[in-house]
Amino acid sequence: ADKVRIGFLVKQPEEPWFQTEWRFADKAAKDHGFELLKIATPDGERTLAALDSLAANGAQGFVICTPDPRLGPSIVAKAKALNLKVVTVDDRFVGSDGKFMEDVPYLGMDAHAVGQQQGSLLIAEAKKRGWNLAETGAIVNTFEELDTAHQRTSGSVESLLAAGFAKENIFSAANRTTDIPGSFDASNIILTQHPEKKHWLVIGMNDNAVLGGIRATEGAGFKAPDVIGIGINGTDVVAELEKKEVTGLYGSLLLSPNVHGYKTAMMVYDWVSKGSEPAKFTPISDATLITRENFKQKLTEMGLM
Amino acid sequence: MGSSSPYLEFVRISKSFPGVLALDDVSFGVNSGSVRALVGENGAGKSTLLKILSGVYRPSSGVLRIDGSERAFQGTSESLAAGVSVIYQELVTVPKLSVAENLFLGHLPKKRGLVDYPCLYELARAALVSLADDIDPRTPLGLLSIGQQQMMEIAKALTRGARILAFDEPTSSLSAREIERLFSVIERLRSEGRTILYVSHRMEEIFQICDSVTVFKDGRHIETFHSTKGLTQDILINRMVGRDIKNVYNYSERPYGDVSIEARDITGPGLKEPISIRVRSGEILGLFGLVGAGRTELLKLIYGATRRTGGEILLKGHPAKVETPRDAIDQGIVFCSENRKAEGIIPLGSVQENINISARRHHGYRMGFINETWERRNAKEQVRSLDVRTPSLEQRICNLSGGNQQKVILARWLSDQMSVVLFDEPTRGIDVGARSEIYALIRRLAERGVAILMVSSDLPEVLGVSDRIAVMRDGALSGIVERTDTSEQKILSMALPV
Amino acid sequence: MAVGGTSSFRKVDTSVLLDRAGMLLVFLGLFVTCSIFVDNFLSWRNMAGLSLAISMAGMVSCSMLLCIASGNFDLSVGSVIAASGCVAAVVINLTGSVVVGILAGLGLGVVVGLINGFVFAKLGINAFITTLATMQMARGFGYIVAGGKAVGISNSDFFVIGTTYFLGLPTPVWLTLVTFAIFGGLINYTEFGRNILAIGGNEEAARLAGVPVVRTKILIFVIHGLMSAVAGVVLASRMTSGQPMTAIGFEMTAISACVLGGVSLAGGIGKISYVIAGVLILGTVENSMNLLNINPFYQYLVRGGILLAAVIFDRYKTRSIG
Amino acid sequence: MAVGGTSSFRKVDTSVLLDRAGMLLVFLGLFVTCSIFVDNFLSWRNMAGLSLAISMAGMVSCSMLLCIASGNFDLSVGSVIAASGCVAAVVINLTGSVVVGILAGLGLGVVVGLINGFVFAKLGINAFITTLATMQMARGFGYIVAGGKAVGISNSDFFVIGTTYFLGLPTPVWLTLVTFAIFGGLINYTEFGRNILAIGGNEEAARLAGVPVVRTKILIFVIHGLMSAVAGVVLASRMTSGQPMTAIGFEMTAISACVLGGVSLAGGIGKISYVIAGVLILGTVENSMNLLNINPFYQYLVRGGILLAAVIFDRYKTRSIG
Ligand SMILES: Nc1ncnc2c1ncn2[C@@H]1O[C@H](COP(=O)(O)OP(=O)(O)OP(=O)(O)O)[C@@H](O)[C@H]1O
Ligand SMILES: Nc1ncnc2c1ncn2[C@@H]1O[C@H](COP(=O)(O)OP(=O)(O)OP(=O)(O)O)[C@@H](O)[C@H]1O
Ligand SMILES: O[C@@H]1[C@@H](O)[C@@H](O)CO[C@H]1O
Ligand SMILES: [Mg+2]
Ligand SMILES: [Mg+2]
Repeated sequence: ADKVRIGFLVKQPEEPWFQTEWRFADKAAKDHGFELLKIATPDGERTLAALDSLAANGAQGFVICTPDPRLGPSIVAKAKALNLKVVTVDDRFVGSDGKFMEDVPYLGMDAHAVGQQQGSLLIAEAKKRGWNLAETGAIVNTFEELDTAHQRTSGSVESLLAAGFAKENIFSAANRTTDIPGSFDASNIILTQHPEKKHWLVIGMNDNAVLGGIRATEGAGFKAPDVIGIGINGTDVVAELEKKEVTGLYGSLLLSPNVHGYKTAMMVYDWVSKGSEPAKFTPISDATLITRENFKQKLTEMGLM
Repeated sequence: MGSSSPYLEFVRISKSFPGVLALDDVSFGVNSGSVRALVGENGAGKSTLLKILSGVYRPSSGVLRIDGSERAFQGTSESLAAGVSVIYQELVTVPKLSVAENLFLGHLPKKRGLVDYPCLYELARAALVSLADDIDPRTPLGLLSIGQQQMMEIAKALTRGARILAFDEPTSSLSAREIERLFSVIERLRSEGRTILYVSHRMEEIFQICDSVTVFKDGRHIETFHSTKGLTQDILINRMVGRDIKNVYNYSERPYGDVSIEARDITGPGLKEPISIRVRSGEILGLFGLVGAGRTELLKLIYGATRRTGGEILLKGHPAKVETPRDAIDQGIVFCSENRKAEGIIPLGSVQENINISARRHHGYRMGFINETWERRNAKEQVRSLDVRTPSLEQRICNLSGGNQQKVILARWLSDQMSVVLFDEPTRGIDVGARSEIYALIRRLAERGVAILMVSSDLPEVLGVSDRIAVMRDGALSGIVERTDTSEQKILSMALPV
Repeated sequence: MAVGGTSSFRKVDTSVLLDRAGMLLVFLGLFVTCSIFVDNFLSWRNMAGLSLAISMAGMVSCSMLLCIASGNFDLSVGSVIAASGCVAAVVINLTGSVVVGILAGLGLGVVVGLINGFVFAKLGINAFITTLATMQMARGFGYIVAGGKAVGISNSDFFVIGTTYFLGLPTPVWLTLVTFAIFGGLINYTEFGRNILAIGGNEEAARLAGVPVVRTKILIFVIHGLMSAVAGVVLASRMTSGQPMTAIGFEMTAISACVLGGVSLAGGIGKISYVIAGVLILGTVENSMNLLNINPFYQYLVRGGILLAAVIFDRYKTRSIG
Repeated sequence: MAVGGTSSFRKVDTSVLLDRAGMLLVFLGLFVTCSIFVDNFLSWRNMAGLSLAISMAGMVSCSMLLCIASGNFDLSVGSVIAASGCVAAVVINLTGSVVVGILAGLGLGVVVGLINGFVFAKLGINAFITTLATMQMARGFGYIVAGGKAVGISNSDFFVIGTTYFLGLPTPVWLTLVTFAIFGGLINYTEFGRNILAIGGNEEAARLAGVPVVRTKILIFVIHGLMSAVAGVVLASRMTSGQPMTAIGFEMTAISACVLGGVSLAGGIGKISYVIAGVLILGTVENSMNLLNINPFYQYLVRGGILLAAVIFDRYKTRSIG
């Protein structure tokens, strides 16, 4: 029980993203000889409960990807009461004034910026293929219930508009669920409404949201050359990119959950063991695009395959 | 088959439930081609014995022998397959399925693996022909009146072609004509050499169709009379109850007051024409009719349990708002249903709860809180005065015997102060001893000025208790007669279809 | 129970007819309204899309009907859909054989159904807790088998089930139509079906009449497990991968479809037409809301409102018209 | 007066006692096991944490018990929790008054409860569909009020409810204990409580016995709406914000707690001790799995397994011991 214990709380352990974060945080723990307690905290209630059990278990600090940024103040207050150090990952805390809580150490990327990158890569690829943009539609798979999702998709749409893509060719499809069937059904309707379009761009908050859209275009008879989809995460498209036939999924923005997981775990560990306070903000550089050509190499490089 | 080896034999059967020894070392046998009556007070163990026969319960000890070989049924499907059919005391039907499907439930006729509906309806019609030819096999069973459902249950048991048939109070909601039809069927079954057990609280029936009688008391076999020769109702009752009961009805003249309740031109489902009826305070008005005549519906319409499509209710000459049962109760009208299983008991509730549920509002509680002291006292008093056999006031009512459940429901309505009582077959399932107590109770209510409207299918009961008798036929009132100038024949002729 | 007045025979007749048609009539109204007011609604493409969107709910609701008609329900369906898809995917990748993969997926469904049926019918544990437990377990099993993420399927022969068309309609839609037919027949024309209704209507009566209650109940859950697995395999084929995260909360969709159509949760009622109506109404509402591009937050309001309106209308149509 | 069995008096007594204790006994076993095998489980800190973790489920399950005891259930609770928290947050921010905010939040709960009660009891629409509809509508309303994302609360006076301690225990835990006491009393000592059980046991008999069925049912749903709103307001205070996405699926937690504890979905049974046992078991399982640092995928398996084990044990303990 002399070992340092720290927690790693994630909002949705079912997502491969968080599994990877955990995996690499575990690696950090092994490398440096501390103990990692992993807890799923899908909502605010369970987040606060998890803090109690962390404290009960003798942890001294934790990393968290909060189910909701607005939980920030209560998480910070509770952590203070329980004498736990906090580092946030992926989603930054927001205070009651609506501003980021900048004094809580944060590591992550900017959701809006990732979205913008998705949009500009899509438009670049479309131009490369020489599509007539007037005959091109963009399906935006939205899930407005989730703020991060909203930021990504709206970033993406912004890029399209900035690149001169016409507003009336952008169609948002409200996903009912965050799995592939959810984006499939919603995308299908856009395709039905706009049979006149010859080409399609598929936008979504993550790989699954884009994959459902790709499946829908296939169902509607579009061939791969007429569809461009770029996912976000990278980890969920491996099987798709391995398919023998080329599909509408052009690629995905590979983020670096490995880095997120390892680094944040180390930040907390160093903080509690050596007293070295981490930086308030550790930005993670832009995502890299993986495609059929380079995905194996990139993923292996990052230790994700 | 020699008379030395009975076709059906119970050997040292015992059965205990938590806190209750329902059967205690019971042994007797019944020959084929005969009808054996089982009699005893409420809670004596008759139904339990039949349920052991059909495999619903397993005996705690003892065995069952059929045709010389020991049988231990693990469930009703086994007993049915072995040729045992039981008509249970409480209706067990599937209201949403058709009459035909209910009749052949568990053995529907099939053709190439699929249900053969034309054949099913044909068979159903044939099964009903001798008992209730007025029932259309295609109607959903839930639309039938209780009596009709009872006839359907009897027909259902016959479809199995069983060697052993047991009837648990089949006539408790049947009227004279239906009983006659049932008896001729039983007669036929006997002559075909089947073995029949017959449970009833109506003594006259026993002498009419049974060859021999077995008497139970407190779960024990008291005595078997192998022939009804020389046996009288008085002897039998004495063996059952342990004392003599004279003058079951004990009718005496009473003075009436003014009209207490008047139903004027009532119309509604189940009635073919508007009905008007008045009961004076202190008067007992009997309501007779054949099964399905609409008596239950009339009572429910008066009580506000069924929405009236026309007519009005007057209390002491003034129009009264009786739209719901709660309205009725608040104005001193209570209604005791004939269908205790579906409309009477709260099955998981205790005896005490079932007694107090209605009356507590007028006695028991303060500011919404239950007055436990009053509730216990009232329950105790009622249980004592009606002689309810229960191990405790906390016992769930569904664990009581049928007759004892009926007493609890009666107790519920006797707990409150009322000016009008609507009784639908109040003595259904109640033993002879207790019945005379209940008649006395009804009499006392009348003496206190309560107006009583009592439906009964038991003609002697109607004649024995009522001051006047109303007769219904096919959804209409066919007449009201004074007690003094009528007879069984006259009433029956008013009830029979014209 | 209908309270039949006798004075007005014709009236009664109409209302009985209306009552029989039940929610199908409501669906018809909804359909006509949408055809008029929603652009593209009636297009062939949208009809094909709509039918594909409801195909899974259609399949699973049929067997859910059996559960509900017997007076119970099964919460494990969503998890079984996901887990069977994952199992099929993993096994196809391992063995290279589509057939073996499909059988493995269906096998999982049957096993979960057997567990549900056994624990519920034989051990007498209530169906809610039993299937809540297997719902958790099947979900966990799916994640574990899939290693936590979607399992892409290497053998594209498998995609025939989900992505091909036949006579202009997607294959899954045909499968759903066949399911409707089979279950319609099952309930109305087999003893098994009638026994289910008897058990739901009055279990005690069924038992006393010698209906094999335990066996029937186990069979119900096995069939339901199997159908959920069929749906899961078809879904995996449509999505070209096994997804451990999919179909969360799908039990509610299936139960809602049945109940909305008019199947009583108390048991004893089992009309396939009810289920069809329920599935169609739910699907049409979702489809039209998206066609109309309604703001997702307001979609919640509309969805709830239409649900209520439909049942209230159904409840009162006989009164106002008849 | 009794037809007393005498042969096996003692035996019967033990099993009756075991039967009464029901799931509380199972909880006790679980608790002892966890105390022995799970590090830190028994620490004061963990106990306080555990009790806080189950406080919301505890509150809402009490009123859910009323619904279930009357033979129904309410699916809208999760949405009402979320929406009432959002409403309270928005109103506090608008008016600056904590009291007005709280009243507004509770008001929302009462309104949803009234709608549920009215549609269900008065219009006769089944409770499943009714509350499924209001579940959607309340969720949508929450999103709309909150503008799609969590609403931070500016007035920190509000946080007193959720974040303070009293005699070493968090205030929400005290509120939950009070709720248990009140509902225990309500069911056992008031006419209203008895009427609920009567309706659940046999509605027709209750109606004929003069129980005001419609009024009682409406009241049940109003109380349940109110309690859900109380839980929502307390949660918002604990979270220092109103969260429109929170408590999705919470209806299942509340229903499971009741059913696991031994409340029959068929109605007619309502013991507060059952609910307490159910809530405690669910909470303890979650807590211990976290303390043991179990992989979340295996958590699904464990959760399902323990659920099953608990009910099966409960079912058979009387047989094997008594
Ligand atoms: N399931 C049960 N649980 C507990 N006690 C029971 C149960 N069934 C019957 N008993 C008890 O067993 C005894 C015998 O009941 P039974 O129903 O056999 O009486 P009965 O002779 O048929 O009476 P009745 O004439 O009233 O129908 C009664 O005391 C009854 O309370
Ligand atoms: N709600 C209803 N809808 C249609 N028919 C009904 C309804 N209620 C009763 N009936 C019919 O009305 C007739 C009268 O039934 P009721 O129960 O009043 O008869 P009863 O004289 O009390 O006879 P029983 O002794 O059989 O109970 C029955 O044939 C029954 O089928
Ligand atoms: O839900 C997303 C997840 O898919 C990953 O992209 C990381 O950020 C989270 O917010
Ligand atoms: Mg009996
Ligand atoms: Mg009657």
